[in-house]
Amino acid sequence: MKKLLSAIKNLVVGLFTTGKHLGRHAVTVQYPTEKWTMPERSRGIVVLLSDKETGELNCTVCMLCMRACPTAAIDIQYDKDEKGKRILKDFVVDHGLCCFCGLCEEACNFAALKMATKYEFSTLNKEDLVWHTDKLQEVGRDVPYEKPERKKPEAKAAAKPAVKAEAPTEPPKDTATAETAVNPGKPSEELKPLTEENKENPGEGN
Amino acid sequence: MSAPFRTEEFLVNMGPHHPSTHGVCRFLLTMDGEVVVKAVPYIGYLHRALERICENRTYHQCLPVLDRFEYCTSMSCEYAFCLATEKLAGIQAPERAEYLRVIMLELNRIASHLIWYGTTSLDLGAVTPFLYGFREREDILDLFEMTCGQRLTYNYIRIGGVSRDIPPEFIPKLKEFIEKFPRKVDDYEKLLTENPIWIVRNKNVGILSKELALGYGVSGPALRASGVKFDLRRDDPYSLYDRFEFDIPTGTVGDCYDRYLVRMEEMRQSLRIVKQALEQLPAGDIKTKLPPNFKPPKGEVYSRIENSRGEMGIYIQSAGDSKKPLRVKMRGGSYNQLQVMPEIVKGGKIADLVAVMASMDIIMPEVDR
Amino acid sequence: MGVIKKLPVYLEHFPGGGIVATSLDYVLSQSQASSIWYLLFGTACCAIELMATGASRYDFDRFGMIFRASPRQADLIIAAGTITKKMAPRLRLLYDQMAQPRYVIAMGGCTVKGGPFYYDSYAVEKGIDHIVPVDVYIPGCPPRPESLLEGCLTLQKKIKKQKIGDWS
Amino acid sequence: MDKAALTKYILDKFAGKVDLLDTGKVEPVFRLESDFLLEFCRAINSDETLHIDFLCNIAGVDTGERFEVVYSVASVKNRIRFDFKIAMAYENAEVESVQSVWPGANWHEREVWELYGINILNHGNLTRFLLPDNWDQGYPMRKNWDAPDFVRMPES
Amino acid sequence: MEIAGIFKYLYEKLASTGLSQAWVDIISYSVAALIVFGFLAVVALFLVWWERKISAHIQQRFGPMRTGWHGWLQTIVDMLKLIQKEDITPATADRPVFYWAPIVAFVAAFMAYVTIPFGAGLIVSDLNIGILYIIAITTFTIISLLMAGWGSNNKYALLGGMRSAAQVVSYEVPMVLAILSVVLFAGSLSMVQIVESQAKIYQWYIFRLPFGPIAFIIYLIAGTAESNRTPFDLPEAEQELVAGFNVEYSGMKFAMFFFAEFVNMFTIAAIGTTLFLGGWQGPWLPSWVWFMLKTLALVFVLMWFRWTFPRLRVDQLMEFSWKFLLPVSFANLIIAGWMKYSKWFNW
Repeated sequence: MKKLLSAIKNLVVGLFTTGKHLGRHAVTVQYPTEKWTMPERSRGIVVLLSDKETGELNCTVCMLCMRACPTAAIDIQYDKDEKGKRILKDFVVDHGLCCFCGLCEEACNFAALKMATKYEFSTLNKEDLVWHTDKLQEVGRDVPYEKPERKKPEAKAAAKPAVKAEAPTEPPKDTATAETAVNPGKPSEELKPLTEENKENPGEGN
Repeated sequence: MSAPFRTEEFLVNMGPHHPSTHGVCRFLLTMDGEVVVKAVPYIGYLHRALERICENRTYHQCLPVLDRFEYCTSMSCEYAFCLATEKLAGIQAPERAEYLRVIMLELNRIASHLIWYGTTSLDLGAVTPFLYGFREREDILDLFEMTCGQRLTYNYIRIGGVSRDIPPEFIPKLKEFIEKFPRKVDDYEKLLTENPIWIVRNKNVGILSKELALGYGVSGPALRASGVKFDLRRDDPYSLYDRFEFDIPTGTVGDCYDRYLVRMEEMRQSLRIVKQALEQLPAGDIKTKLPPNFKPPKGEVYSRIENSRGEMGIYIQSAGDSKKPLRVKMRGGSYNQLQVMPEIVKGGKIADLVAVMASMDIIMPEVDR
Repeated sequence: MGVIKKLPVYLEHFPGGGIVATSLDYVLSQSQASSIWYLLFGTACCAIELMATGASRYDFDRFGMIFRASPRQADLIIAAGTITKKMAPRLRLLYDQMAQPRYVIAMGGCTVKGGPFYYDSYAVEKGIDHIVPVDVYIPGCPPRPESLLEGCLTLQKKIKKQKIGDWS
Repeated sequence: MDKAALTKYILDKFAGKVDLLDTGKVEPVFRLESDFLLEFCRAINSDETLHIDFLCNIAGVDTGERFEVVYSVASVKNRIRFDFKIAMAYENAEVESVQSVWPGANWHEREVWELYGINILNHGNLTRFLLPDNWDQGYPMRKNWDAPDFVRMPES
Repeated sequence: MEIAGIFKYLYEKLASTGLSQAWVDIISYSVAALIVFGFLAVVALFLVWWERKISAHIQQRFGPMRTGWHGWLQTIVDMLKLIQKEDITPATADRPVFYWAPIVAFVAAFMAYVTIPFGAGLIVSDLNIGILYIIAITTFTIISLLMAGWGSNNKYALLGGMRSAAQVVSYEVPMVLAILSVVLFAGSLSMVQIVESQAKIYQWYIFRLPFGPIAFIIYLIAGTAESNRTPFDLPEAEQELVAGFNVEYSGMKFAMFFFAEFVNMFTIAAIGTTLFLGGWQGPWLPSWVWFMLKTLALVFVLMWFRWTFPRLRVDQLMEFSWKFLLPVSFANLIIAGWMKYSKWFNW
């Protein structure tokens, strides 16, 4: 009999606990109308930062971010001008590969690349997720960032040997990567997306 | 006299897509009416070849891959890998980094237990605890997002320390969480612990004996529920766990109800550890400098830590001359617990299979890697 | 269902039929958009974010989206998580079992193009659009619950623009 | 029982058959012949001072010139942990199954067989379980393995 | 009451037009049926929306918000969407059984409302065996569940169908005994007499200690099991049997099952009000408002159960009914009989 009474008591206590929440106001953030204020370190979409006044990119094509990326989502093409200085031709981030880990942001010591706190980029077709320089720059236009204090002479010197120490051991690979960078391991036939019309006979998977 | 009543067993395929199989695990059940005669688990639906990927990544690039090894407690996967590499290379993380790691690990254990609490009650029919559990988990995820920027795959712990220091508004928010959380756990307990339906559904269901558990390599809350007082944080202390005092809850019979009680108590103990770690948090830098092309010396190490689902072990073998590991083998707690499932589910009902699967807290990334 | 598809054709013959047809289009596509029932299909880390979106803070139910366990009653698959080669035929099987006006959201990098498992993995499908026709792609690994909700809003916009006649 | 005492105890218990490797950074790593494996496992499991009752992990390794199967074991009772491995050449690599000592080894060995092709003697249930059922492209974890759609990450 | 008056006026008007008596009955009763069906359709749509809102607010979130103010259009939109869905019949299904199952469920759900008094005089036909008819009809839903389980030729559906048949049968007996103890005091089976015997508030059967509250609790538990709701919602247990008997149903057929479930819940609550809470009795407000208030209160309790309790296993469910609920309801009936004999309540 005692067990029965305690059973009923606990059932009622359970009911009371849920009933208690009936009166409390909801914790829901109604997404489209009220948006959650994102903490500033939140890793959203990779964007290229540009200088406020001059508006041109901070990127000095040092290729550190491309080397740091665990999924090779960043793909940089550049060509050399007469003084051997690299000029950025195209900076591609493929969001189908990127794993939003932020290693590129840590590798870049010129504050050229940042994970912005933006996240609203769903698209209807796959190609929109491969972002090129202009889209990256335009999305990153209003992203606040603090420029690392450039101690001009010795920072340059420090950066130079580091890069130079980098360069001698790496140049054969670098040039090698330049070619392969064009199509980093793209499989031979591009997987054709199944659109509405050929839904009946789905292309045979690889 | 008519022929004896002949029942014929039939096969039911609790397929890879099933609400209660926590991701993608398939059971082929031989059923006699409601009673499960034989359960054969089929796995491999989430096998993403993580070990092969890690063999072609440098040690720093392995971390995001390890995050996805066990996504409910990514912090402990990163920490296991970094602990193994630090043992290999003989690096010691600074004091403050070690404290931050302990705080993050224990918060992540509470978040993982909250996922378990939600899915267990969902699998046994009570929907509301799922929502309450996830409401508290959102507060923990805010803390994580404040420090490392992601909600689930943090990539926060680095080899030799931690990637970033905690922002100024982290500590007040954490204090507020520490003060609020015990009351919430009491709320959860009121909802389920003495609920007669919950007791009837969980008591003496899926009993895992001590020998069977040790034989099959089951570890963590499932092993402690069977009465073995074995917790890696106490018996093979890594990091700073010998500086905090917390007790290890153990069960007696080893049935679903004991596993439930052990995990609920563990949530409180983890909170105690976080509180003590927060008080003793020293100042200091958060990362030891590593050479740019970090190459650990030749050797092999198997480091294991106490994850929310049992012992998580990372075995690394490095060839000494390359900056990529020669072999990374990951061992999750759920791997052995799924192996022992057919033994303890035999003879029970299909509803018991669901109850045992939920109480063992098996999730598939650890099993399939 | 067949009858409804031919309705606009019949209505054209009546004098005011055109207006009725377009307003009918509006009502039907509006109702289709604001009550999508999604299939409980989650494989990897995105499944945890899918559960978090269903929980109290982000609440799928506000959009009228409840989770259905059986593919017959669902009209949206949110492919949340890595689709491995062993799981691909299952995904195709589930997609075929769904009733006709059905949609697919590819959530997370793994379903767009293989995500972190594109290189060096022998067991992961590189994106799911050669298995099932995908309507909305959501980047992120895993995408925040807000970006999942934003993806659902994009899907709703796409459904609202649909006419009755053009589902296949 | 710390590392040195453990090493000394095991070395003089299994005099000639077990030799210590220097690659173990934290816990001792031993090397033994494949035919001595089952006897060694039964001995350490029944030995009172060791009482190894917990098999943590069995890892197959392809070191480029040979196969290795690494066993990580531990004792719950008296907090001992160490590894031991068996090295074997590429051709007809095979290993005894230790299921009789620790039933938990079943799936670990099955995985080693499926991904590396190291044959496990009298295992009982050597069937495919991680890779798709219609998988016919060999043993994917070997270093020399390749497949048409297997894309390696570009060396950057 | 005024609506009953219209019904009578329509009846005389028809009779005066000289049609044969049979035709007059058919037309008037079909009009009454249409009125009840329309009213219940609206009530069911409201209940679906109400359940989603209550479950949301219990879980501290907002239910449907975007279709109309606070989502009141949501159920209508759901129905509109379900109409557009493709209607799949599995190839291996047992075609006629599969086709008729939802229709049987739909019809069975509405047949119980013949003798339920919505207000003073607001009753389709006051049979003198009212409650007996209702009990007979409510067991009709088992047939639809079995047909659905067998028809869709799917192991999960079959398991779900078998479970629901066993569950409803075994909870039918305690429910009937609880109702019997009330009928014992009311002295008649007709629903209107039962309600009239509870004229004053202290005469409500729920307050007639000691057998009243026990009978009410037994009735409520058996009622939850009857309408397959938690903690007895075994047939469509998402976690175990994917979607129970309605695994194979999509589109309009599924909508019928979904609709029938909510109408069943409303029936259970309506009978509970009539038997234990004094039907439409109540001061000041018009009678049908009282009826609706009490029924919605009972429906709220049923919903509250759903969002709090976990689910029972099948054998525990059977054991609870046969080994616990049945003896208690027998004892309760004996107490009621003794009290009736000893004229405990002779007012």
